[in-house]
Amino acid sequence: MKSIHTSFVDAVKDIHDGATIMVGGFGLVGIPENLIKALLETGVKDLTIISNNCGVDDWGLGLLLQNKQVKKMISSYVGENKEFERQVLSGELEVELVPQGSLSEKIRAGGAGIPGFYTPAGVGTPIAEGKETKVFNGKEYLLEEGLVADFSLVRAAKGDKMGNLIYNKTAQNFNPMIATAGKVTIAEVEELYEIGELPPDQIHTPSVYVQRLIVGKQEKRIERLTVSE
Amino acid sequence: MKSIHTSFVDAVKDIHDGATIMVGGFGLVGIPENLIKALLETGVKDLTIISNNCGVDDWGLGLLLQNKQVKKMISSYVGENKEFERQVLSGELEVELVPQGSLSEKIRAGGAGIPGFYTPAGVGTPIAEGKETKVFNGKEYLLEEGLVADFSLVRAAKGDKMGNLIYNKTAQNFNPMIATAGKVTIAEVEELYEIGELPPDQIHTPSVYVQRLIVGKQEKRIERLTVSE
Amino acid sequence: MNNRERIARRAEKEVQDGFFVNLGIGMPTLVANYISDNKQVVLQSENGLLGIGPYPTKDSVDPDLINAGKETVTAIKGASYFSSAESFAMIRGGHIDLAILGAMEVAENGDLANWMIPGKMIKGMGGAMDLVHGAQRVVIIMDHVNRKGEPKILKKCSLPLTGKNVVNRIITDRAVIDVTEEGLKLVEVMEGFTVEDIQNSTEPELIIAEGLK
Amino acid sequence: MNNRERIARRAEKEVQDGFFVNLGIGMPTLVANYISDNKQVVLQSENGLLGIGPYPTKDSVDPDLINAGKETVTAIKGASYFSSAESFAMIRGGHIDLAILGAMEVAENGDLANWMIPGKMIKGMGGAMDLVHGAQRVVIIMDHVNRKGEPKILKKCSLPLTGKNVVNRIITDRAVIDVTEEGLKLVEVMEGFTVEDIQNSTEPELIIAEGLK
Repeated sequence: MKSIHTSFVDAVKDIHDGATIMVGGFGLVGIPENLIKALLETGVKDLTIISNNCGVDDWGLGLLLQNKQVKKMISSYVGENKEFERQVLSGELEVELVPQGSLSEKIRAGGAGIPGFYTPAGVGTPIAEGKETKVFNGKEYLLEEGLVADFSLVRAAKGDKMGNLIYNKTAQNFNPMIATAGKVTIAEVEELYEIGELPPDQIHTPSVYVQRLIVGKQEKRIERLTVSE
Repeated sequence: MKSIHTSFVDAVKDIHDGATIMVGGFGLVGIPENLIKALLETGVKDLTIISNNCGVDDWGLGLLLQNKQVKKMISSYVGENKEFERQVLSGELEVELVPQGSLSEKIRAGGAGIPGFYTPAGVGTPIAEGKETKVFNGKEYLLEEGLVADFSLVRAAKGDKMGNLIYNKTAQNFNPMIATAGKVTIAEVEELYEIGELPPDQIHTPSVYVQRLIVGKQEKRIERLTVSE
Repeated sequence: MNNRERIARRAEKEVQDGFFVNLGIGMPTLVANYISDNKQVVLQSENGLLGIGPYPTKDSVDPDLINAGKETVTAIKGASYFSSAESFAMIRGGHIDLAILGAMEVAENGDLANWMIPGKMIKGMGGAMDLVHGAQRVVIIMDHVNRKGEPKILKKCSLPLTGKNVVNRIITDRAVIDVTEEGLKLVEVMEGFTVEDIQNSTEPELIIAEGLK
Repeated sequence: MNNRERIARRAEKEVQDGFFVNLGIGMPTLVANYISDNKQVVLQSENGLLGIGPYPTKDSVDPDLINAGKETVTAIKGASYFSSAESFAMIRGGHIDLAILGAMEVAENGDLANWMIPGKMIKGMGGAMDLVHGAQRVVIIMDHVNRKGEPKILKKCSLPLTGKNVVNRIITDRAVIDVTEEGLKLVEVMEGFTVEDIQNSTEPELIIAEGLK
């Protein structure tokens, strides 16, 4: 029922200059590695990217930064990336920082048709500037608006040909909400299954949210290898 | 780590007169059958009950209605129950009808610390009376507030001793949100597992939301048996 | 072929290959029986199921598996189960291509009344108020007139609304009528009726589509 | 025992049996090393894990399993994984008993600054702004003074805030101080320091708890 691609470039080639895209992942975990690399190949420019982080200098979304394909990042934490810092300080790159809980809820809201919701996060901080506030039960809350995107890129451990997705461990992170908030959602899956092979009670992302599927082998680079003796 | 009960009456005995409780289920599917019956035994009165439906005359929440233990129902659909109709018309029972999508989101919001959100459902209808509205991108939305409860009663197919829950098929329905929105959440499970026996990627309700557990055998009455030839 | 069957068969044509569809309780549920095998269609049930299958055989009834009308059903291969909040996120977020719903009254501006008759017992709106705003397209199926023979398609609804300006198309036993910015447009007339019959049983003035005599 | 270890060991006493706890990145993460085996404690990681376990052995590293500090971790028995939205629903909804976080500055009214130094590159607030409002109790652990020896506990924060009026308790290498409605209350003095030492290295006037000389 869904378009199943074999070329990553084909899967992303209609992502146009100036598009707003959302990309799943937390740090380097759960990022759609090959879809990101395909954007390097298409060379699409002036992207607005909504993603919790921006990769590292030589991996993940950091690759698109290096290649100067990004106009604006909407993220909660971008501290792992020197090129990011350089571009922001030079004015080449715009950045909008959003508290992580607000960011994840804004994306969920966008996908769920909720144009705005109230949250305590950011009240009395620079984040509140220019935002409406409202008092509920004597406490002040900020109005945060839903976020949507032209394209959403997610990664899942398992997908079926109908578009149902299952994530692995903390590689789930932002992927489920991002899958709901793109006009077109493209899922890079580690393993593709026939329809009916995934248990219906265990689906994290129901098929309705996914328009394109492609199987990708992941490097899964580790940002901070920490081991016990 | 959680209190694991063997007596349903013990599990609900601190639910006090005038308490607000949420009860999972859609129709008779996924209702915590034995916890409801235990409330008949404790005889608690003047309950405000938040639940999508109100059972049928002789099963589910209908039992509490028959026994005149309910002061107010907050539901989306209550059309299966003659005693309900009688009590509303006689003024004994108060009812607040909420669109089903707003109800499920209000409960999620309550559990998620979101005091209010905007939805298109109900704009221009009697539901909008007395509610704030706001225009986003030229379209009007209603402000709906989060709902919380003193106690939440849910039913799950599987639970572990830590409080993690897994639901079966459409018996999931309102249960996951309701589990998050009670100050005390009491889960009636069909099967109780040791800690570590449930797969961490498949948990529908993480343990943090559940305070009490009890194993209950379900009748699972069928409201509308419909079969193909 | 009775009226309900005629309406359901016509409504089936609204369902396109690849669509995700929500069918309301009652007559809309019947539409499922007529969906062509040539179309891949996924039916959503607002109680938390994407991929409703046929009614179960007597031996395969599962009391934990029902549709929004509380009937026992099955699930197709590739189905998924989820919470009510997720289900309405799916609906409200515009991910359902088509909702086919019943109605008591429809107004010429697309207002819909289908949940409440003042003075009668209120049963509740269920998911209807969410569906009419969320689905990409809302098609109403109903009898053209009420039991007294009076129009159900009105200049203005007399009953409390389910939603304002939400209906895209009305399919009745007599006609197919689109809600357009210019007003109601008669686009099909069922066999046995004339354009005049339709106008006479419809309160607002109809725009007659080209090609309909 | 160095300062970090001393602070982490003292912070461990904040963790009660049965608590669900979120430990911030950096020094707060160290607290996990000292949690008594007599306490059943579940650690939440805002990237979608309830039940953080110890760091993995070299052979059991799973690149899909990290904590919010992006370190490879393991999961305990009874853990669960979920989305970031669910994770912050848990946090914002008040389901986490305790958050232990680091700080640059804390003010006497409980204001916290721990994410941004104007003029320096902004790295982002991550989940801190959500945690300070969501957790039932917010405990700050930090050095009592900055590298120049100046107080970090101030009448008013000079840096942009993470949250207003959100801190319950401050644990430093020198003292334990509670934020109360009457002002900052000194409740413990670490070995090697006097009440006077603490007041001298703290900008606001401290209320001295009974029993502290």
